[in-house]
Amino acid sequence: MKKKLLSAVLVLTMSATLFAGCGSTDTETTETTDATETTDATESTDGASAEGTLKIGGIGPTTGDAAVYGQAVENAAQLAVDEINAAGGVNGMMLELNFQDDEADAEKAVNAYNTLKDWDMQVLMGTVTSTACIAVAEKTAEDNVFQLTPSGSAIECITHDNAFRVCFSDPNQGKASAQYIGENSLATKVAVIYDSSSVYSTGIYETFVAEAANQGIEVVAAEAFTADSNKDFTVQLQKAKDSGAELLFLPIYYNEAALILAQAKTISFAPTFFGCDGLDGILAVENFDTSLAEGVMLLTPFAADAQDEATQNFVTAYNEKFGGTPNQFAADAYDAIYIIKAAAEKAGITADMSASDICDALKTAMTEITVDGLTGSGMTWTADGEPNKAPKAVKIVNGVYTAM
Amino acid sequence: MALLEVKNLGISFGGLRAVNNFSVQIEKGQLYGLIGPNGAGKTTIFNLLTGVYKPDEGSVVLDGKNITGKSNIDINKEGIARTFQNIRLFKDMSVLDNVKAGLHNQYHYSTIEGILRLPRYHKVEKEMNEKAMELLKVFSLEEEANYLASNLPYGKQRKLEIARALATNPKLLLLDEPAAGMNPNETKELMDTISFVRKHFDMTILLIEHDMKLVSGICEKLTVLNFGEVLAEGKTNEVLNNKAVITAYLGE
Amino acid sequence: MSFISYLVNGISLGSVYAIIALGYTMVYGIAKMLNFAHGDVIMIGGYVAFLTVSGMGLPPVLGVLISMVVCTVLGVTIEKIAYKPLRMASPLAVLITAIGVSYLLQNIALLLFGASPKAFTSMVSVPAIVLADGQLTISGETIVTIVACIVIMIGLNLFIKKSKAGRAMLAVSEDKGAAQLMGINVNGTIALTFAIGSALAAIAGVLLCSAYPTLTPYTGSMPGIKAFVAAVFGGIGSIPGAFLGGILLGVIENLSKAYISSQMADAIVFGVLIVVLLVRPTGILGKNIREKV
Amino acid sequence: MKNKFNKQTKDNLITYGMVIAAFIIMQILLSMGKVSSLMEGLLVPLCTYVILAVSLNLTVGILGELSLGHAGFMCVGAFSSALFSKCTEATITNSGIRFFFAILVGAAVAAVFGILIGIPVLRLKGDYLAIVTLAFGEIIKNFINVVYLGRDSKGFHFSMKDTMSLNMEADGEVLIKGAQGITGTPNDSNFIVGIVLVLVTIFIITNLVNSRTGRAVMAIRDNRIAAESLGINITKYKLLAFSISASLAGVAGVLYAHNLSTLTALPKNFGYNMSIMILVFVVLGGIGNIRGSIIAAVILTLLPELLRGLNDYRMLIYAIVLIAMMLFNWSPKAIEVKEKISTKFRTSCKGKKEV
Repeated sequence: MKKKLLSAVLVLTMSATLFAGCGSTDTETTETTDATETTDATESTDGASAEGTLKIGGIGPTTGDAAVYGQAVENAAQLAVDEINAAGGVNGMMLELNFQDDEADAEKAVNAYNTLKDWDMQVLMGTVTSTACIAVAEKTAEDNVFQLTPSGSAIECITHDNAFRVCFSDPNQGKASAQYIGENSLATKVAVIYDSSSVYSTGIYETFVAEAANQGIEVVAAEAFTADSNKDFTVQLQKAKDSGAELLFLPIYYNEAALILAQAKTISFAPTFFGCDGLDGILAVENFDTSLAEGVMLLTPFAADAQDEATQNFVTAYNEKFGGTPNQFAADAYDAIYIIKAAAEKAGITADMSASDICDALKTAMTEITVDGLTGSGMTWTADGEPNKAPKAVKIVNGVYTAM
Repeated sequence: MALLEVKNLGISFGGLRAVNNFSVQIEKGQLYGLIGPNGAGKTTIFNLLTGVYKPDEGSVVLDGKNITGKSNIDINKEGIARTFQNIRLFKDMSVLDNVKAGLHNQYHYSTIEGILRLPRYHKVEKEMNEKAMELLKVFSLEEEANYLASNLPYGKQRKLEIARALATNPKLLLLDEPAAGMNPNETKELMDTISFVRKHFDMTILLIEHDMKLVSGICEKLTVLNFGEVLAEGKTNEVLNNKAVITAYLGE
Repeated sequence: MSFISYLVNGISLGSVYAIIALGYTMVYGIAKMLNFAHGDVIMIGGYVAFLTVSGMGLPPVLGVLISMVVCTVLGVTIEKIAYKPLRMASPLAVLITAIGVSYLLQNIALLLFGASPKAFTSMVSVPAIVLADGQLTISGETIVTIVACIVIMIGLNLFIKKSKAGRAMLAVSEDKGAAQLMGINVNGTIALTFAIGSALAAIAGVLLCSAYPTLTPYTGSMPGIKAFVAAVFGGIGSIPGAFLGGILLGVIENLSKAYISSQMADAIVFGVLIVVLLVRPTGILGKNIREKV
Repeated sequence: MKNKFNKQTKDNLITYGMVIAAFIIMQILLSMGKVSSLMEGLLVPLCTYVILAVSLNLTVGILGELSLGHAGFMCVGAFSSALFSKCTEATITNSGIRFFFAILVGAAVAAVFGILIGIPVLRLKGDYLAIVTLAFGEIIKNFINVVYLGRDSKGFHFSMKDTMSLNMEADGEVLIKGAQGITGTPNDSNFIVGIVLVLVTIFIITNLVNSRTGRAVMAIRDNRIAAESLGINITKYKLLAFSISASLAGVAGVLYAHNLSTLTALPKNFGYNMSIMILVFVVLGGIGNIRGSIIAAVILTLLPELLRGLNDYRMLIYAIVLIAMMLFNWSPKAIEVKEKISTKFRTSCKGKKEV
């Protein structure tokens, strides 16, 4: 025992000295990060003009079980940055993106934010998930750094005036869904299956139920699952079926929704399925049997097979560069970069401005711009940070989205 | 009145009668031997006396107090301490701390006093150290006080176990094969130590032993056990010459 | 009627836990270590089957076989590199290393296969049984999983009791040192245990993904933990215990979702586990070993 | 005897010295502005993880029981203290005093949970005990995810369903919002408080170990039956050690909760993953070795951050480094090699093996 302890201490002290070295020369570590990131972006900075570069930081989960969202955001944002740089940049400035992993965890997100600060980030595009976003929003407000989250949908993500978002807020989606169902008389008896361990899902669920009452919709079953048991939904489906629901509302991500659709088929439960933006991407799941999703309706600002040119170009470019079809997170991130571009042009940002000055300028510019993006045309923002755009309701017919 | 009075003790393990109708009387200050072939139930009797097992029937009275069926923790508090056949030291603790663990119920201060290092902690710890060293000296272990218990040679581990048992300030000390695995020299030394302990602490001792030499050398009275039952009992030399005993040990 | 349907669904969920738990309990029983990476070997098994069948268009049986071979090689390699050097160290050290291996496999899969979920095409071609006018459906996957569980259980039991290698495993599980003295190749036996355990993981992976057809680098981790719970529930080290534990866990999970609260199902499952362990401290079918004094 | 006393004291002094030295160096660097934002942001989390590792070492190293539910106690401490701070934010305006009480609340609530959970759990042994602690940790996490608590002019409202069923007045404020947890906890944690709490934790645990209570606990760990035969009350001391460990984990939770503006009970931060992570610190640092736990916690918390330059390969390298460190630290062969090297270095030192 003693020997073990001794050697353990020995080794650890050795490595500790190693780390003490790193700790005291922290600039060194940031430099390495810096270097690798710049190589990443060499392509884009080659043609850097005298106006310099605008450093955009990105945060999202690129590892862990939310990695699919973070990676989509990272890829799409990089795509947008490269496009903008190739087209001459923003006010002549080149853009540079440094994307940091947060594992969808609040604490790691703050670490990622601090890493970006050390890199002298001027604008933040992130974070991808709500919990992490709330934690980071507190820090950006403290430091007065402009923050635009592509997909942080909880209300608290943008409580401070320096934060804006691209996506709809959770309550907004819940309310819009209930209104849509009510106004189009899709059903009077509705069942909900939601993820009670997810901020996103519970957020939508709550406002949906509240608004449903106003719309004369009866919520006949509200069944939950958690991240720890998200494989078997037969019980929830059976209860929804037994309750006589005509419509099943799924404020969840497509990963679980794919399973729910498959299991609903096994128990021959065929209501109208209705989802939110989290459901988008279901058709792009590799090898997915799209017939399962036939007739599914969802409120989403983005549809990968929309026929407009912008979407088509984006989808092709994304597929060429990273493989696969981009989901709504990717679209939000792509838009986010263009929104930053629009606001920066409006505010006349220059690369030598400090993050805080940029923030003040962008805050005002955000309320003055109108952006046509993939996730909405004519998007505008109010000072509270919420986007003003119309949700599109789509229905899956023959394996493709069709506008309703 | 005898210090220990055991009457008709018995226990079964799932149909197997391990100990049957076992009685013994041990006077204060006596050195009493419990012998018998392997599997005769000697250690089971120790376990019954110390509360590791609860007897199915019979009674154990220590110093006039009925302690039958009490837990081993309480029985120790009543005054029976023991050693184990397969040594059970606190291996990752120092020799000194092993003895101090034995002193646990003799010296008191609260956990809070210990954490905050209040004056009473220092005072009591000092007393404990002195007492523990005194015990270690009896067994010539004072040099090794700071060794890890597991680093002691075998013979010394046996001694430490006795020292630790004595630290609980018992009325009766049970030694389970104290000479097991020792060479003749070590056994001789151990015999001397046991005699010394008995005199020095005025201790009553019950010991299980295989080594006839040790038994005949120091025990005054013996009980011979075979198949869980008493085969013979009485003065040491009488019992050892008993024909039934010789048969049981040597076979016919 | 709905009760029976909940029950049946619970059994099908439980059968998936059971088949994972079998691998867990076997490795635990013989190597005396909690192989936390087992769930991730399952995930790798799923990906291999996915790539060979959906990607390369091979017949499912061949895909499963390839997956078993890959997992076996993987399991033995992990054992050799990460666990064997720690054979004599504290069991806790091995546990932590297994966790390291689990992270490693997840991140390798993340890099190789990406984070996007893959829809797994069921490799089971057995039709579902429909009873009571469609009120009750027992899916083909469930039938195959349960049959596979029982076959594996009987097979393992026979193998351990009848074959020489199996008896060597038993000896190693009782006492490594003594087994070594008896001329048993301890390292070889443990490697064989891992080989079998990993091959089982491949089958479990295919069945897990067939029953719940999405595949991500993290697919294996939660079912892995649940299966571990199931194995403990039934008495870890006991092969029938793993089966029983798995089925019970699935049934309890689904019934509590159905009748108590779908939000609190996890808590209820774990609560039942605690109660069972307090009543039977070594699980339902675990041996209760009395410490000799 | 004297020698021993000195050695223990010396050992503890090295540990304290190490922590204080790290603190002073950091403070100097901070005042010179030489510390990166990343490092500055990591200071409080580092203290949190050090406290967690040291406190778990009490259960695993000193008491000798494998607990996989340590994050559960952290979770309880975090939520109870965050709730306290949110409720009293208006009444206790001095953040220092409020945080002091928050720490007490977190520690006390976690200790109560430690006792409640310890009573059934400590009857079990080995892997079964481990799985039951894991189960309790998961139950706590699951439970907190469904708790809704609100406050309005009429007092507190509680629900396990959703916000609507709280039936609150219009002026009501939702304090705990199910999976969305608690947002807007005052940011009261700072490095100085963190270091003080680390020192207090080390103080409590090292002093406990070298006391009558600590000896009883270690005696139980080394040999339960022998400890019983010495009249040591097994249940009492097991429970005592377990609840102190839980309570200190609660303190770490307080620090965690007041460092971030959002507190949610996700698998990532309060699930078994976190419990296992803390266990990794303890095992890597050496079971029962307080200083080792501290160093391991610091290294393993910094490692993924320092590897950020590797982008996608970050967690992969992290996993490999973890396995390599385990093999290097624990495999008998590696230990032999290290032993040889270390004896070469210390031939002049006394050869006696001491505790």
